[in-house]
Amino acid sequence: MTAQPFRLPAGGRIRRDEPLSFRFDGIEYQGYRGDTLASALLAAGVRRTARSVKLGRPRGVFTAGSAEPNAIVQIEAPFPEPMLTATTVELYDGLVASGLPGQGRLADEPDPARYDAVHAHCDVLVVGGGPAGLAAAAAAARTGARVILADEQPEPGGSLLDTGELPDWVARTTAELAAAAETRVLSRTTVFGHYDDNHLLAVERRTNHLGAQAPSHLSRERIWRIRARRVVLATGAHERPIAFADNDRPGIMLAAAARAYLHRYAVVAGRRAVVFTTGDSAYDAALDLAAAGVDVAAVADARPRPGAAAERAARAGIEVLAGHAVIGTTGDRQLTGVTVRPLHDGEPTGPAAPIAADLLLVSGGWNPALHLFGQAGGQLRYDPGLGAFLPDGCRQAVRVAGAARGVGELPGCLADGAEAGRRAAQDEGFTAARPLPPPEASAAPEPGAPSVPLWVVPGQDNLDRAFVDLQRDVTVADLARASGAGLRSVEHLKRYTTAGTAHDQGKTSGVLTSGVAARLLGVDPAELGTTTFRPPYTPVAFAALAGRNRGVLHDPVRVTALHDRHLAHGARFENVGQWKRPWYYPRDGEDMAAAVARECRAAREGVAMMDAGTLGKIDVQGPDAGVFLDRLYTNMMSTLRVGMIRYGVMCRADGMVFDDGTVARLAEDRFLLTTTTGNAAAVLDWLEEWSQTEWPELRVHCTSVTDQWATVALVGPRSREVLAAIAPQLAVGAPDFPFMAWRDATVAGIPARVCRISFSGELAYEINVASWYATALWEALHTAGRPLGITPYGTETMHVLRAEKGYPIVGQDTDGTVTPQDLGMGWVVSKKKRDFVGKRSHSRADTSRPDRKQLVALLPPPDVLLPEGTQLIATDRLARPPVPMEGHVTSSYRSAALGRTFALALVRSGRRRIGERLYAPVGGELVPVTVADPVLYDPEGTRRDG
Amino acid sequence: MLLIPCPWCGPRDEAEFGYGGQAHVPYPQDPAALSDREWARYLFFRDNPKGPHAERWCHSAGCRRWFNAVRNTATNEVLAVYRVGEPRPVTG
Amino acid sequence: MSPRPPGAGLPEHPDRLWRNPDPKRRYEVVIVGGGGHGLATAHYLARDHGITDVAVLERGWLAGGNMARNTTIIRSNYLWDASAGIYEHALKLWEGLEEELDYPLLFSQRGVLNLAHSLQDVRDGMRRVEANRLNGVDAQWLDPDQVREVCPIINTAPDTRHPVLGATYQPRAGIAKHDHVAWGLARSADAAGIDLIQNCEVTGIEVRGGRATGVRTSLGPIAADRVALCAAGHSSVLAAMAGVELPLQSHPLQALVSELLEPVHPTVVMSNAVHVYVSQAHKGELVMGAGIDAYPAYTQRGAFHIIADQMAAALELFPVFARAHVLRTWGGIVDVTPDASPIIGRTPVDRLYLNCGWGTGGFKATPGVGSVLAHTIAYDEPHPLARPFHLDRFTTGALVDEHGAAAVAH
Amino acid sequence: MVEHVEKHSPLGGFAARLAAATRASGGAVRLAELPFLTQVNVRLDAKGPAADAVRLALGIPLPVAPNTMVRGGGLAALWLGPDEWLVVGPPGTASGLEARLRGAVGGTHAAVTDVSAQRTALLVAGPRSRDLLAHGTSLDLHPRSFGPGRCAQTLLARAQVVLAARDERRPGFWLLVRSSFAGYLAEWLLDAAVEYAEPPS
Repeated sequence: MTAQPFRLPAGGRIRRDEPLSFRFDGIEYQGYRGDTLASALLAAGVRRTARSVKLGRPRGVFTAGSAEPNAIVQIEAPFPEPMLTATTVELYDGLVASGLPGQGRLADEPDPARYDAVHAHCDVLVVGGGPAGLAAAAAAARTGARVILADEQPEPGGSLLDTGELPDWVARTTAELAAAAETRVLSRTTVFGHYDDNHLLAVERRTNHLGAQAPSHLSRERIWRIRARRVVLATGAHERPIAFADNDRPGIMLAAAARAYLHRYAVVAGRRAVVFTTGDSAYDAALDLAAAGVDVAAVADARPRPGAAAERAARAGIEVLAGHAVIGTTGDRQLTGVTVRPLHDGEPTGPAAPIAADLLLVSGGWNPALHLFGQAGGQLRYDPGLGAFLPDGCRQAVRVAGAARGVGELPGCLADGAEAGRRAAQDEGFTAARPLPPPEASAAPEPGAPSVPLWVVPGQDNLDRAFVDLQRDVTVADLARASGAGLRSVEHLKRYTTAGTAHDQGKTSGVLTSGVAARLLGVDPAELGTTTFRPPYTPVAFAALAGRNRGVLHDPVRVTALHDRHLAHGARFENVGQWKRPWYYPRDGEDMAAAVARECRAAREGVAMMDAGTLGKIDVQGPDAGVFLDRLYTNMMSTLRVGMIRYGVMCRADGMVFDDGTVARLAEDRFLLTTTTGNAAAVLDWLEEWSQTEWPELRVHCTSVTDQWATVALVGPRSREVLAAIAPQLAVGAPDFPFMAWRDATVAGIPARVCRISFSGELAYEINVASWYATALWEALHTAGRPLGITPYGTETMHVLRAEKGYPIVGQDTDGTVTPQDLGMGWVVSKKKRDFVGKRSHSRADTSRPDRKQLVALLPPPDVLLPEGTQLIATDRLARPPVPMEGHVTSSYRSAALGRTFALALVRSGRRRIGERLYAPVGGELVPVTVADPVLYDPEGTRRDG
Repeated sequence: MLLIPCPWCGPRDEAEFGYGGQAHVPYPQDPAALSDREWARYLFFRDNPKGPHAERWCHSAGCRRWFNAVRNTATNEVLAVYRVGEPRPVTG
Repeated sequence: MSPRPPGAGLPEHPDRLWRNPDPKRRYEVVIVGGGGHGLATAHYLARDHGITDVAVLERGWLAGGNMARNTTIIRSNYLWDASAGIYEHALKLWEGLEEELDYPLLFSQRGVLNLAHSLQDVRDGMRRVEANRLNGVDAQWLDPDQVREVCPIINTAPDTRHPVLGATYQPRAGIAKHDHVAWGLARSADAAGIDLIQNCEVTGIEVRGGRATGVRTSLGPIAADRVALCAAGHSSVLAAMAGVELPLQSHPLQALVSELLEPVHPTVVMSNAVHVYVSQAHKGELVMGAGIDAYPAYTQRGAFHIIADQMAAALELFPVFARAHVLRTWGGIVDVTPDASPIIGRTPVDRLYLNCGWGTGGFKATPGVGSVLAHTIAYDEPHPLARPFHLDRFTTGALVDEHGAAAVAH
Repeated sequence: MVEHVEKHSPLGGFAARLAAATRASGGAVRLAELPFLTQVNVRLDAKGPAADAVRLALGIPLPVAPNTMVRGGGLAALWLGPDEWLVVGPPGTASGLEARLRGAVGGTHAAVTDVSAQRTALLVAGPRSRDLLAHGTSLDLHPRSFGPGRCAQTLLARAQVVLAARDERRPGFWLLVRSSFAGYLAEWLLDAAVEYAEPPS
């Protein structure tokens, strides 16, 4: 059994029946369930937890909570985690940790733990489970309002557990909250962000305290996304250090922290203590420690007349040195002595006196914890009496209660919290039948003496060892140097010195920095202000924020109804937007080029089939549908006859191509549009936007039917035979079923809409069926086509086939800077229509330039495949940069049908340059290419009728 | 995460909405009659105030309705929502 | 035994940065906005043109805007000639800036990877690499194995949701310490006699006979022969004071840092497709940028879900980041133009000069902007590199469309 | 007409896993696909004569209160927007329902669109169903704000859904999701349900 020499034999909230073993800096220790790593280390007598970041000075535990600047540790096991505060790590069996000088270490393997998020809603969210927060939550809960109480500690109670006060009230109130039907108490939950419209983010540490015993099916940490109608911030206050020489040694800690170690963990942080204070609260710590057997050598109180609290201490036999300050300390690895000196009118007078001590408690006043309040948009005002910033107005429905708004006494905090909770619920229409009674009276509060802000102990030489920010090793001297450099703003001072930028984000140092800086600059702290509070309040793990949006859940994968078929055919997939589309279907031993060549041949020479189900489909209905489409497509749609289909292009108002697709007229007042795969949602939004916001007088309704219909493209000179075989009632001959017509038919026993559309130049049909029949259709086509060698093909073959015909792909051959005219599609731009969206832009000076980049084909040497993206230049020698560029390759393929490679490109004045030679820098060589008409295959269009 | 009051569905999380730019910028009656400069104003120039801003939103993951809102760009407070075609309300 | 503490080796700031003068009643040049661009313009007015009768007016604290809030990425691998021109000009200046300012800028040319996750990303990346090379910008295309060689912690497994199919790589790109840059420029300008006036808000711009003659400020009127606006997200409001309308929208752009971590990330990685931009700064913190919020706002804070989405994307790319912690998040306000390229040059008001619309590109352009705008002010004639960025392009349609062409921001 | 052709529902391949998750939770959550429901999208003027005609034809009104659902006669009419509803009926009744609706609206400006295969439906029920869904939706599902008869178009995780509260005392929801997103959503639900699995005893 390892010794715990600083553990008291009784008391505290630890579970002495659950001893735990852990290692720190390579040494084995023991503690108890209920300990933090810090309390267990203090119990074991470990004073030095780490060295400081810049100067390498030894440092020890300074606080008892999340404001800790010193005791930063690396968790080594059970799984590495960097930079946690020992003061918040709950002890568990098998914990292995080490003190950190500044940089944490990430695991080099993936984190196996689960993380998740949950949305929550409430009438009243209370942040902080101390006296004010507990009272607020209880008062609100009694009204029947939906209440959430979030508290960062393992159990509610807050400072009451630090001080040991009102234990019965804490237990009773906690039990009442636990029993309240509409109330949820979230312990181990830190509210770290307060965003607009009372959206607050909290992280709950659910299983970490169980160590290796944590159940793997539960999330380790959970992000609560809380939408609260009303918020009560009962976030308490942070005790403030004081700047004096060597104020950083292990053994120096905030007074309230020492009291917390005593009451929560039955740990005394030293044997012989000195207290240095500017207010009353530290006397309670001194008295409690003395009662626990610590030799409290003296209380140095900077105030000349400390008042009743001092008298109480004196009565208990503690020497009170009124009007004294600590001006220095001794001790190498840990504190061995404290030097005090009298002050008179704020100046040191008289001799310095050394006092032997291994513990120095410091209390420089209290800073309300207003981080969330500030994040919420709350304004702060400086209170010169408290030397602290207090909440002022806030535009959100937020109340601040208790110590967080400067209430110092416990009864005041309780009453303030209860009132805030009651009123928050009342504002939402909830009132209590039985209001919360005040807790049984503790000792009547004694008349306190006001605290006096003290930033820097005056009259010291060693200001380069008087620390303001312990974690960043920033001293008073550093701040003095910064102000001497000309810096006047607190932001500049902090950035110059890095004060407040460390792991603790200045929780203990922020106001002290402002106070010291104000003194240096000779201004009021109110004038200097504080830096902006930014989320998160305490650091939050990336993995917690990412939650379950990982792996297959990271971004939805959309699949068509034929996905299983593609898997069965051995498809390789391409991501297109959120869709998985078959890219190509390699057979045994085939590489991509071979598979694509085979698929292309099937489409050009026999029959092939493709899943075209990802194309967007929009059903547009209404008497004005034709007029509506006329305004959005560049060409005329209202003249389309029922039963027929037209290709169309849409432009944005800036005249650039936005999308293309087909429009089928189903009835006089009904059209079916297709969009590109990636733009389906955007096009529907586009239609709705114009319909709802610009032309509400047009009677038209748009409905997405993208997922309703499965679409299979049946392509190739023998496609008609396959279709005829499975659609015996359909007249499939060219005269009866012309190009760009559609027919309703029964195909393979399934109600279908068959469209004669071709994106390959071959005879082709697109067969649409309700998506739950997709598999049946696919199988029927496959079976019927098998004698003809029907071949499934993917997007790559589709791209080759269309490129051979010079058909552009929006998003590949266009990039948001290309007009229909640039694509050589002047024919799709109506000259007759008075207007369509984008038309006006086409006549702008730059948009109507004749030397714009235009879509052409390129013929490189027949066996050279130009990489897509290759730039083109006019000369056969590379000049010094910048080299003028003539255009770039947008698409590039090997063509089985052409027996050569080819490319599509956007080339300056391209159409006028057909036949010209350009050069393509490829891998250090200049490849000569010939500009050609983009339609390389079957320019006469003879093949589309089979 | 703002809470945006859809005129139809009530308050919903910002993630359900699409931002649609400044409100009350109608498509010109006759674009062909505009100079290039006037057309450019319609295409590209929008108010960018620090303060109340009348703007269009679409409840795209909800009822898919477009509506207008006056939002304070300095605080993100939504001061009013109103339907397309209605005039901008007076906000405090 | 104990490792060298991080930050111990970082250089100290000089003991003297700038005076805090009261403003004179008139100057030859008044620069509105004491951010990186305003300070750089002051520096280059003095250095290149000998113009030192200059005041930089800052309504808050120097470099307290986006200069204090960016992810410090520096690169010049932009697609279009105009963009590559000005950013490469900036990068060349960066390469000599530390020496020139005699200030430790922690400029670290650790390279930038722009990841491709789809076949179209690959095409766009190749296109940009080839264009960069012809424009004299160092650029390479890396396959996934080469990506891992540059940055071993990237998950390049082919079965991830957004697999890494390759990346463009600019070895000369990198990062610098933003405050040091601003203060180095400020110190230089101050040393040249230029007045840096803080807490001085411009409330009006004097225009007489179509010509800018000065500004009204919270510290009184200040006359000037020439007025230059370098106010980023607040440019709309300022330009309107002179009757100049700008096609700008101001949006929050969020960023965050982790705690200090042992070095794991040797370069800069940007993934436009999933909105992740990450580097590891000198002290060891991971610095990450997210996408911009969709709607305009001046809140200097973005929405939380953007951060959450960014973390999910980051962990897909960098699984080892799982238990790193977000220490601090913040938002800048970026002024974005319709084509995501800046506006630089003269305005319809004589002797009023404009520099805005840098969107997410402002920091990396800092010295380039300074030199180009100083030239424009000095000669009352746009610098050749600034010409394509004239306000008139929105009328002619000659946009420099960096987002339309799927180039990457930040 | 097409009875002999086999239909495949978007989540047919998930049936066993959904059932297993239900079992593992000990009934805390119940997950199942409700395939092939008839769904017809209706757009019309809620104040016009077509609305009355539809009420007569269906036997239930198209609800005018946003985000509510009316049930009756084996049908459910869900409010999707001020002029948009989804009428849901039993499998195999699409052509009849579409014809009835078309007949009812007659020549008025209205749109009737069969979207039965556009989305599939999931049942999410059980005492923890609200908690399960709260992992992914920002809607307040508390009975005070989303009680029986409420419905909403919203986001669940990263998918758009139509969510409807079953009009029964026990908590339960219908979830309509686009067919192409159904696999993603099923994976998401299954993963969310891991939390509610009873630990092996």
